[in-house]
Amino acid sequence: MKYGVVKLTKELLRNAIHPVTVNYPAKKESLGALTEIADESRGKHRFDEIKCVGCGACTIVCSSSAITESDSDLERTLSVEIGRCIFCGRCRDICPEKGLELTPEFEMSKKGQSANDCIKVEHSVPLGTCDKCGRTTFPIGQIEAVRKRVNEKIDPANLVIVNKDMEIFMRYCPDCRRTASYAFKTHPRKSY
Amino acid sequence: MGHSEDIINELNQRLGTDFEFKAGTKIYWFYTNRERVREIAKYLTGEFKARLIHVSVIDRGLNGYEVIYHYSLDHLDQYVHFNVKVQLPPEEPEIESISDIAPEASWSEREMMEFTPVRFIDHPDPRHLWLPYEWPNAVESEKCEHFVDKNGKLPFAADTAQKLERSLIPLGPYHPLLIEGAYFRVKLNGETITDVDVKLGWNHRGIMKLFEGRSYSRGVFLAERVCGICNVTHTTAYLNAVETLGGIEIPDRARYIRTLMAELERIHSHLLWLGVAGDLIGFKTLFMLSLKAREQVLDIFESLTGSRRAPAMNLIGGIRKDVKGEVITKTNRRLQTMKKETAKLIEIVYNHPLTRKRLQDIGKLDLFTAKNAGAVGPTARASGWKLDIRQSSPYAAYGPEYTTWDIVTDEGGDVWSRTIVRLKEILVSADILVQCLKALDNTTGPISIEAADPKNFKFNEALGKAEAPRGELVYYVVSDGSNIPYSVRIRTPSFRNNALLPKLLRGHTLADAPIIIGSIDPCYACTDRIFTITDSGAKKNSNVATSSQFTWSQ
Amino acid sequence: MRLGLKEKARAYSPWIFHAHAGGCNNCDIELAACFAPRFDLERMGIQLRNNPRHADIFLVTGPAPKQIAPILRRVYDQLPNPKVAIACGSCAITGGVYNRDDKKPNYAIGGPVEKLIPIDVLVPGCPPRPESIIDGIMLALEKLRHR
Amino acid sequence: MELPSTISIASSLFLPIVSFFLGIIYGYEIRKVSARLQSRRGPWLLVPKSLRGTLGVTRLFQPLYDIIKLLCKESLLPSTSTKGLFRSSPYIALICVIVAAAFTPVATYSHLASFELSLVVILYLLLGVPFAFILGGAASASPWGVIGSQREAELMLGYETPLVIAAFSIATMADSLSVQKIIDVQATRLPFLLLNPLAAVAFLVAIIGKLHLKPFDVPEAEVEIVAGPVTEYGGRLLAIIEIVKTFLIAICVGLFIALFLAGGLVPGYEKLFSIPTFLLEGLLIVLVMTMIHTLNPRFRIDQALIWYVRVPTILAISGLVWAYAFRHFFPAFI
Repeated sequence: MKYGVVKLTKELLRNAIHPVTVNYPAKKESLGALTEIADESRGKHRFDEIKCVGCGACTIVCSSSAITESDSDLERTLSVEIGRCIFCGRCRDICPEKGLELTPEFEMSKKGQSANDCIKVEHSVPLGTCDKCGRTTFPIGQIEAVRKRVNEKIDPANLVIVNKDMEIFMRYCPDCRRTASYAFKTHPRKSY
Repeated sequence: MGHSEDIINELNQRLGTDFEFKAGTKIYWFYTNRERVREIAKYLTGEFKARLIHVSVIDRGLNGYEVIYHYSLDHLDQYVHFNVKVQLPPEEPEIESISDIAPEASWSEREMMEFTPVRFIDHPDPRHLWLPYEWPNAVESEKCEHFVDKNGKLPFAADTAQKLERSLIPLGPYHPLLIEGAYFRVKLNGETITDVDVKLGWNHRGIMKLFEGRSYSRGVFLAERVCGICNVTHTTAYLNAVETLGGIEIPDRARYIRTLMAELERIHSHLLWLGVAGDLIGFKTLFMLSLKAREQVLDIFESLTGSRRAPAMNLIGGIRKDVKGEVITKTNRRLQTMKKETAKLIEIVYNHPLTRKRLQDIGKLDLFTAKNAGAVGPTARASGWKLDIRQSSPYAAYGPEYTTWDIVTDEGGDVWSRTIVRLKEILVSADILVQCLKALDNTTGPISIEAADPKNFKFNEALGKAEAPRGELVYYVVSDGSNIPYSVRIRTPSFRNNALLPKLLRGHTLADAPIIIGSIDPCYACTDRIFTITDSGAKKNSNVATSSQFTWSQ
Repeated sequence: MRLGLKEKARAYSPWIFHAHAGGCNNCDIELAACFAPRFDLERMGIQLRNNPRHADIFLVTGPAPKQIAPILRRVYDQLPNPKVAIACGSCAITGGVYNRDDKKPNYAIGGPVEKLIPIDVLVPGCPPRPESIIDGIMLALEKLRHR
Repeated sequence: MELPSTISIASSLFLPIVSFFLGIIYGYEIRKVSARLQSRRGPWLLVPKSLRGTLGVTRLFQPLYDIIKLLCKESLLPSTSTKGLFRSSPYIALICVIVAAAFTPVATYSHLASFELSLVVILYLLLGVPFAFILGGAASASPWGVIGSQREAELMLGYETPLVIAAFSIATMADSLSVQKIIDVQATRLPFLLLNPLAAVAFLVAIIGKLHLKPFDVPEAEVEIVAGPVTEYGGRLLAIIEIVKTFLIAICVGLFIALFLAGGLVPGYEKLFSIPTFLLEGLLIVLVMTMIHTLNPRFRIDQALIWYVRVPTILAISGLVWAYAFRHFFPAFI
């Protein structure tokens, strides 16, 4: 029975020589104490300026509705509300262009009175405009990405005609495409 | 002929009911009328020793209410569950209570009475369990006067003794005993506890309602946030239900990794419990040592998923990230360190004279009471009841074809036994982990398969179970073919064990109260999930949810 | 900037009261980890006090369900001045996963915490890692000094 | 006893200040050592450079900062309390410990300690502290305060008996009730730690109870009764209580050294040399107490009381018997 106390004493004396406390503040090379052990961390978001095309896939899967998209005159803004995010990393998994990553930056505290003071990670992508009516359509990058993917996957025999169709599809907004479909020869009934 | 079919035949002969048989899952649903519910309850709990795991009520709108009694018979044959369904008309939603036959139904029925207009007649204690007593629909009963003063408000610190020889002590909602909010009203005679009443609901977040507004795949992350300590088990139980709905068989690798995460979580939870229990008997050093050992588990979590807590590993149809290569060796090494530190801890706890003195012979729970009141998890196993969902209805990789292990039980039934059971379970879990890692090294294949479209789901309701570190966790998911669940019901282990607390506490001193309450490892984040039904058929309840008189802000 | 002994002492010995206002417990166990050996907060002189009357920093976790909301306010009032409040975790800041959006609020949530008590520091994360919590407490100290 | 001179008045005013700072160092040691034993770092001796703007250079005076901070805070009075008693009881305790500190020799230096009944005075004044706490706890009208006071009273029954008996067994051996005389007796011969170890152990265990260290921190058991008698105190009043506790550590340790270790005097050396020995012995005793503090969980109140009756009281009584026997058999030695 008393053996436990002896054992504990030994253990405690051993502990006294080797405290396991990590340094604070951590050295900047190894952000956080342990992040080097994980190959994927789940910290602050970062949009890749080049890769992110602004498709908004991340806004759909977000479980806590932390990622929102908003279109202004010339650009679409994706914003991550860090104060709402649950850091599940689903947005990173789902991103088709791998344009969103979670960095090992965990220290995101801020002084402030309300959720509006919390950090927001924002990324804007330019929106294309309709050649006919001048309204904004899709993010330019998304159009390019779709074109690239279609080109990769399509049967080379149809490549020319599909590209020609796509050219038209992507230059105009959905409304103009519908109203002027005969002019563009994209009407579904054009073959009749 | 399987064992389960014998039971069905016998039931058919005795009661003459029609069964809706679901192949493969061994879960039976049958309809009956409300007059026969008590008879069936008596028969099933008496003759077959069935456990009533939950009573849930589904609001079917104009079609009335569906009361479902979930009976578990998995001690007779794996996976066997009987679900007795009763259809109640919307204009007269009343049914007789069965809590005198099966005492474990008591809290479930209270829960359902609170949130649906269904009334269980002759319920022994029809007060609110979660919602404040002064909210609408609060039942007037004699016991209420202990709680509500003239203005209908809950008295807190200003409690005064009702009789001079006894003092009333409020433990909670903010009390260092538990981090979380729980309200125990303790009647003291000197320092001896004579009576306890429990009020829950300080952590009521309306989670089951939230489930009804999210797609199945987004629901996984909500299930993870029901409880922070057993989040993997919550997602596993939820996915067990959803995958049964869709008829999805997940690949072997996914099974192993799910088990890996769940067992890591069990170790983490038990080590945390040991630390907290140490703190509850004033042993700060034990708290520090066990949290130090726990960091190893969190390191493993981080190296596997990228997050210390809330791994978010499970998805419908499998898992998100593979575990292979170098990580396995590293995990093995960390596991060895953890095991070594845990062995030291166990030796210290076993041999320290004072821990034994503080833990032994308090909070006794004998086997009969445990079975009667429906204890689950380590609390039940410490009373000598061999009850473990991982063995009785295996999920993930717990089946005998994947891993081999034994249930830990102890005969004592006191706090000391519960400590021993938890400590031994750490070692058993570590053993399962080693087996899983070995299997992961040897198997190949995909880690997840395509999830089925909710339109093509095979069934429209399913029961998902998992063994959380605290005990049996039940998810009941109802689908209506759309991409969001029609209804989700959750029965958490702490919900069951909390109902035992008044029994355990009576007769002990106030100094023992923290460790006895701590010994069942209560988790109020689990217990206080809950939903409400806002539906045309449930006018009264939508009142509860939206009533403007309950704006508490400022 | 010269600081008086009074201001210094405030920043040197902050005592934390941890108020659990609902939530899933993850933040709470990460806070416990902050006081455990690996992220020992006591090296900065910080202590966890379970008594609101002794504390300087009010650390709230959770989305503040309606039942706990008035009690949270009441406990906050019991802290003697000067005091600062930290909202720890995403659900304390906005309601997180429990609040679908601001237009369609959850019936059971009386929060987020900013509606109930004045907040000084926000610590996002679900759960915030111990490093993050320590960082938040450091920011709170700067505020506490000048209260 | 001669009339008090200017020096003696000055020293009796100066001694409490010294005791207070000693208490702060001891308080830091308890926190640091227990942290190290739990494989933590504990309050930094040297704060890392990047944090010095916020946290200062060292945390050595951590208990002092706590006290200063609390002194600058607002005090809340519970509306249900008996206000006069609630407010005054910390000050009663403070007066008790300041006077007791003036009587307790720090490294053999104390003019008041040579007063013939100084040991009795110190023991009486130390008894005043728990009494003041009990009064304050009961006056706060909080259930935790009341239960805490009740436990404090019960525990006091436990530890005061061995404390007093052990002290008097030493007085018996030294044939005096003056602390100074007891020190002088030991200076020429062996310290009483060696001559009467039973009483020493009993005394040490009793002061652990008095200082509310584990396993005897029953009145302040955090998870059970929040903070016991001091639950409702905050701000300045809590600061006073912290000051009292700081004094209490220094007095108890100082008394132990005076009674059992000759106040730091080493035979054959100068009186001045006793200062470093006194400090060293003080730190050692606190180290031992901290070890016991970290090694044990908390007793339940009934277990604590029974244990106090069963072990230290018996030890103290046998120490007393031993003292009489010693005097009888070795009259020349005393």
